[in-house]
Amino acid sequence: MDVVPKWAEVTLIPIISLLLAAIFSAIVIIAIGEDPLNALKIMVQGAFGSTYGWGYTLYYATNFMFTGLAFAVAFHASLFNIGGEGQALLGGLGVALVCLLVPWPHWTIALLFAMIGGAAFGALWAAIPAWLQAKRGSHIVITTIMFNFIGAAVLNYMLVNVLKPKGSQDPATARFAEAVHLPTLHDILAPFGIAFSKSTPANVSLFIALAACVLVWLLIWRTRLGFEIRAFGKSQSAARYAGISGVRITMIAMLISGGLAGLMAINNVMGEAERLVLNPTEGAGFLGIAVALMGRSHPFGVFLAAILFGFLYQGGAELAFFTSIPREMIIVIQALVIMFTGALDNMVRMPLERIFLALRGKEVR
Amino acid sequence: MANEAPAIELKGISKAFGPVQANKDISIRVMPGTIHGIIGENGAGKSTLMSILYGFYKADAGEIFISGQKTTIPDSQAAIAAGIGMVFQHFKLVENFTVLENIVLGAEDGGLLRPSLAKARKTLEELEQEYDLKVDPDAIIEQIGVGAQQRVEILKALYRQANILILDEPTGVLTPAEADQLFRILGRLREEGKTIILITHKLREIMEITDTVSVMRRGEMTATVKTSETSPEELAELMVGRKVLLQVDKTPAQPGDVILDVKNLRVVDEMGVERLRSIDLQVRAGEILGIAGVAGNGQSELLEVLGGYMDATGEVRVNGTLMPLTGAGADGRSRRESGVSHVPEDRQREGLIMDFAAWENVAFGYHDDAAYNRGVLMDNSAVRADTEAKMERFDVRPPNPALAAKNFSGGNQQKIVLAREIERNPDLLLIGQPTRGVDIGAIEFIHQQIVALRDQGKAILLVSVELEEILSLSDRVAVMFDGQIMGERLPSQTDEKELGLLMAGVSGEAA
Amino acid sequence: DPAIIFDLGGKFDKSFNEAAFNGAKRWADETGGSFREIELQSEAQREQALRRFAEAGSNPVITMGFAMADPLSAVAADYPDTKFVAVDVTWLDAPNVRQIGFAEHEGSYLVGMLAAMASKSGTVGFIGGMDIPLIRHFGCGYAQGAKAVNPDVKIVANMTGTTPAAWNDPVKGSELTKAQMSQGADVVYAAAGGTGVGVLQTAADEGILSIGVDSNQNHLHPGKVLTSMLKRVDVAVYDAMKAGENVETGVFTLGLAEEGVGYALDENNAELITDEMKAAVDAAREKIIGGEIEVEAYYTNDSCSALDF
Amino acid sequence: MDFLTIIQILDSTIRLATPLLLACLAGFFSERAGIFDIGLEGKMLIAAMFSAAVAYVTGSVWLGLLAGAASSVALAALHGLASITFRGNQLISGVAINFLAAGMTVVIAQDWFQLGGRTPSLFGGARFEPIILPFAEAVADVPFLGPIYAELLSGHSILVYVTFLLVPGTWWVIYRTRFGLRLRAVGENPAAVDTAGVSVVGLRYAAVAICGVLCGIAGAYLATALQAGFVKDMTAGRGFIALAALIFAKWRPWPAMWSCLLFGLLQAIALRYQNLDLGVFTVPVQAMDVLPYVLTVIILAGFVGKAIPPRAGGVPYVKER
Ligand SMILES: Nc1ncnc2c1ncn2[C@@H]1O[C@H](COP(=O)(O)OP(=O)(O)OP(=O)(O)O)[C@@H](O)[C@H]1O
Ligand SMILES: Nc1ncnc2c1ncn2[C@@H]1O[C@H](COP(=O)(O)OP(=O)(O)OP(=O)(O)O)[C@@H](O)[C@H]1O
Ligand SMILES: [Mg+2]
Ligand SMILES: [Mg+2]
Repeated sequence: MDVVPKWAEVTLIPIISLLLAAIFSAIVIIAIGEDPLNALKIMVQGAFGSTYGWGYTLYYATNFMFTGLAFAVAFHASLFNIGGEGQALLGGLGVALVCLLVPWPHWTIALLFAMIGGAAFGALWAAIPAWLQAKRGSHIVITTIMFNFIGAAVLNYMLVNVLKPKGSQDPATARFAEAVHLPTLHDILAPFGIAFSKSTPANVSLFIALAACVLVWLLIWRTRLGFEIRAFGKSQSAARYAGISGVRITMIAMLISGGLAGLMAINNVMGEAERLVLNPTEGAGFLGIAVALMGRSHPFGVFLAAILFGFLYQGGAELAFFTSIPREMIIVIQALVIMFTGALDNMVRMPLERIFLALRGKEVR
Repeated sequence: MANEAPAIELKGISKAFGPVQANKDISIRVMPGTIHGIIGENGAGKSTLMSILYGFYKADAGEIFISGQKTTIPDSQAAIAAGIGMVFQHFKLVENFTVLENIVLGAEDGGLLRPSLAKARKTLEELEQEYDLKVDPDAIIEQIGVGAQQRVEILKALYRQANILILDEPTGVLTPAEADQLFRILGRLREEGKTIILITHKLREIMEITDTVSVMRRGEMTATVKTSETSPEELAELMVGRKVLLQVDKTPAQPGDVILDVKNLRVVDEMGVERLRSIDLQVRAGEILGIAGVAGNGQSELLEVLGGYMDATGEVRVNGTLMPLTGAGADGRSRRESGVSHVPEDRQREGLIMDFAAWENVAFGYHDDAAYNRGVLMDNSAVRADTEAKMERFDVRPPNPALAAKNFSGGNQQKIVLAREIERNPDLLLIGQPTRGVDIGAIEFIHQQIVALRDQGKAILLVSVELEEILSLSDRVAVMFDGQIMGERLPSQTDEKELGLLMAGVSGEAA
Repeated sequence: DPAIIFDLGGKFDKSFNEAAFNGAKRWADETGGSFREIELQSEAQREQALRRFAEAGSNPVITMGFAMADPLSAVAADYPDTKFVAVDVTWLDAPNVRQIGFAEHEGSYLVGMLAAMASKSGTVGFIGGMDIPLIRHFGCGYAQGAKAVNPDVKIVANMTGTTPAAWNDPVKGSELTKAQMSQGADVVYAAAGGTGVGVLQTAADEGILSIGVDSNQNHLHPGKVLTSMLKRVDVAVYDAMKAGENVETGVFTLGLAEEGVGYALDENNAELITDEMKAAVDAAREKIIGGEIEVEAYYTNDSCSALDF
Repeated sequence: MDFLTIIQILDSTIRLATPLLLACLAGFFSERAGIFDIGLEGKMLIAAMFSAAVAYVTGSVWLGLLAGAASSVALAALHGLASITFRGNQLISGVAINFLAAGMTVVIAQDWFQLGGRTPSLFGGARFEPIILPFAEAVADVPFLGPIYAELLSGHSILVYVTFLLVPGTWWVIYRTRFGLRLRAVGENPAAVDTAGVSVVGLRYAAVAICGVLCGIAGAYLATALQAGFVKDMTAGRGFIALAALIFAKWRPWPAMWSCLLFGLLQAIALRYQNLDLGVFTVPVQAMDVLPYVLTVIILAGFVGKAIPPRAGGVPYVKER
């Protein structure tokens, strides 16, 4: 039925869309008196030109994979979970508590329990809005927005009044013990003779994020539960007919979603900062919405979109090192990328459809 | 009369939806003051052609003449201005608006609503009088029956002073009484000199009311004939391209044990209204119990309760086992495990997930089945293979398991649901409106399948608003009215008239 | 060349990053030298920026804000030949880091005194940004100063919020100001970044006095800003840049004695500060420097005896 | 809590509720026409920047208001282009617009004023001044009603009065005019509007434009009436709260006003009673800070049933593919 062949759908359209975003970004950069080509060079070089760049790109991408997957899972059940930010914050609290309260002998065990802690706290923060939605019909968009605010306050309270080491001026927990420090890509790749930059935060969480992509893909497209989640998301009336419980699906989908968002904390809290600071998520929860929507809620799409945003973050940081383009310019570029690839994609698709139709001729039904 | 210009003349209309050529070089002439029928298989392009005439779609090529004048119809506004009104197959009403608001929408006088509504109310009264089209102007659309909704659509067209009225499958959702009333109205409109185009799958209606009839097949106009010079058999053959049995061919039933036993079943909805009042019925193995009735008299609730997803009180036994009617175990899945299959009345809302591929829809509801699973994962290739087999047995077209349900025509969608439910080899099959909106070729096939299932010794509960269907398929007929069973008849000992009276709530003794 | 890393608020935060930027610019203007700079956007960039500049040969590398302490502790040892200057950090054990802390509580003490003396109602206000220890530290010194002048003074203290949005919500700043006014406050001290813009504006509109923070904000509403609590980050940065690669390392706390903190007196507020007020504050200043008055720091016990948070 | 405190809290409520209400009504028009808009925040923000910038440069707050509204309408048009013309994902478009505004406001303001993305402070005619209602001073001393009139009702900027008049205005337009009927219809079933001979695209663009204008006023109110200039990110999440209020109000104008007032009230109370001392223990500041959000969740769970959005909301109107 589709006019545009699949290969064009997944390559041509995104590429043209990105090109358009780049052109408009260039216009803005020219308008503030800078050189867009140079900027692009710096960004690509900075993000992909060295293992150092890759390290940062992949670090950010890891965050976005978790939050993107989190949003995508709930979205398949047609639940609009805007609460990824708050769930990831709480996940950070969970991970920090696990890392601080127990003297772990080795990072592997610590990571396992940190994952459980982060996911559990994230899931908990999703559970209340989920329950309210399932049982009381309270709109999940509002409740999750509210829970983002509440989560930030909880974290603030915990850091300022409970977890901050006495006398420290920094509203952050103490540094985690050496034993729970996660191996970085440098550590992991060195045995294979691959020299990866030592000073980047990309760490073993990347592989957990990739595994999460595969697992979510399996869950959504290959398991009965995923089938039910999608069925419920596409048609609640049909789900009722088939005996798929809406309460159950709503709860499960949101718990998985919150759990994934909470899992992000192993990357930023345990892997990078190695302590819990205020606002550790820095909007990754919100960006996860864009990542998931751009990735069409498919784990592979989420993966690609996460890499793209990782590139924008790291490339943008490089831009800040080497040019005097204001840092808000990066936000503008992100906005344009989201706009063109996510919302204005039909602007590219429609003319392409016409071209492909003309190329193909008509078949009669 | 003879050299009068046709009310409508279409010349060489073509229309493609992407790769699908829905209409191909179609020409047609309709004389004023006549009723012109259009028949054709599901997906033949009937609705598309009419939507072009109404300016809803734009044709790729072709010309339109209205009363001899070449007219371009870029949008519905232009169609309305040219005196065309259309009642779509799927009504285009705003569900939570009142009847009056729906009627004035787009035809208001002036910027303020009140004067428009007041004027419309008056005009509406006159129209109601004139054409006997009764509707409460202040009723909310979603709270009135489909029959009334259709009257609203007709009133909408008449309010816009349409001279040409297009009706796309208007009787698909109507009871015989409602259909008769519709035809009386259409007859009156014809007398007034209005031109009517009627799309339908029911040859009886074509024969009954049209003056001329066109047949469409796969986007082309294959024939246009005078109704008086043709026969249902000929039309059916023109349409499907082969001979079609218009009568259901079945042997007498051989009822066995009681499979479904319902006692004192009651349903009260959230508003406190009693939807089912003390229903008692039994269905035996190897028989078809037909439930006739005007839509909205409790049939849907009955199916939902038996299907497991509406709370009720009373007793329901399947194969002697008591079924829970509320709480745990009262859901579709448990019911299926007890040997009950259910073809729901509304295939698009309940029976199918329109965005799912055909193969996913075949698994839908049975996705727990061991045959569809391998360990924790679903065995998609097994489902696909099964779907291919089912599609072939049920002649689903196109036989492509990867196609989304929404891309199949109504008849083929229905076949997918039937294939899924029948092939489960259930003890009891609940089946609602099996042939709504389905073309005759498909109806023939579906009916054969239902009878074959009965002959295998299954119990079948059939709910339909098509009396003809009920009478030809059922071994016993029960009539529902206002949540109660008004009476039971044997098809051989009753007729449409008697059943019609029961459906109207006139009790058995009086009838 | 030196390099400077601005904290997440950005170099134009109207607060201490901006002060740092001004110091750096002054150095550049005076010496014709140039410096590299970056405004952080995310936590992960802290370490990145440090390494980036260190590897590029920048020396010294100046960082802003307490949050740089942690990454510095990890990075500084890797670049023993690079000097780092950490503003608002005083607790690291790193030989190549110049750590500069400010005795904000001492400066706040002085403006607290001025507030209490200028207040006719006997009630003064404090509006903080995000609720973090640093801001409580400001508030604590302020309360002590006010109480030193008038033991019965009522201090109304509010925080704008618990998320980073608290630094950029002038509307909430305005409402808090009005709320404090209704509780009697006629002088408010804003330590709230962009939110303070709203505080100063509303105080000016409503005819009460306000106190600015970090840099001299007296000029924003001449005659209506009582004073500003100065935190001479600009001087610290200027000095560090001037010293260049030879900047002295170690821990330096800049208090009243070092003129690292203070209160602003200029033509914009000359009429608001009477001679008696000035005399009293200057006397207190001497006593603090002399150790006769000890201003309690919030950090000592994570609590403040003069003010509840 | 004495009477005067109550008056003051209510006064604060009105000021805090006004931008919420404007944004909420903006969302109302858009969503009632079937276009979901999570970009209210971004539109407010850009309007705040342009209104302050232009007001500063021209010295006229009215020109500022105009510029703010125009910039907001421009973003609304972009949203319309994405979601109406190109049938894109309305949520993504909204997210993008929020990002775009957050970035562009600072980039432009920095380019123009070099104040780090702030605009210079406004004064005099570049700001909306409070309006003192007639006799406010004279009746101020009348017990009870005096303060209500003089303190609570009088002394707001003209935009506040306009905003509250917009509520009955919106109600009237939506329920009493042809435009309103069509607007509601297009949000419920665009096909019905289309087949009735009315342009779906035209109606939706009109709705989105109205949304832009109202967000523009909201932004201008923040920057030129409540404040005297633009500070980056100064909307501080108000667009999202407005959205919550809209859902809370179930997409109806009067309840929208009440829910915005409720949010305003909760904020006003939380601002005034930080560190609530209950004798036994002191409620921490964080708890008071989130009070409005917690209460929202409780109210939502306890008292408001299921909110049914406009049925065609969020779905692009496609009649053929
Ligand atoms: N909006 C649409 N977009 C794309 N394709 C369409 C659309 N509507 C119809 N089609 C295609 O055009 C063909 C003709 O459809 P049409 O609705 O005219 O058939 P029909 O004769 O009315 O069928 P039915 O009897 O089921 O009502 C279909 O097979 C379908 O594939
Ligand atoms: N938007 C669409 N895109 C693709 N195909 C469509 C679309 N709308 C309709 N069709 C196809 O057009 C054909 C006819 O559809 P139509 O809307 O007339 O109803 P139908 O499927 O026949 O339903 P009913 O059971 O009510 O008769 C079907 O093949 C349907 O799948
Ligand atoms: Mg049709
Ligand atoms: Mg059909």
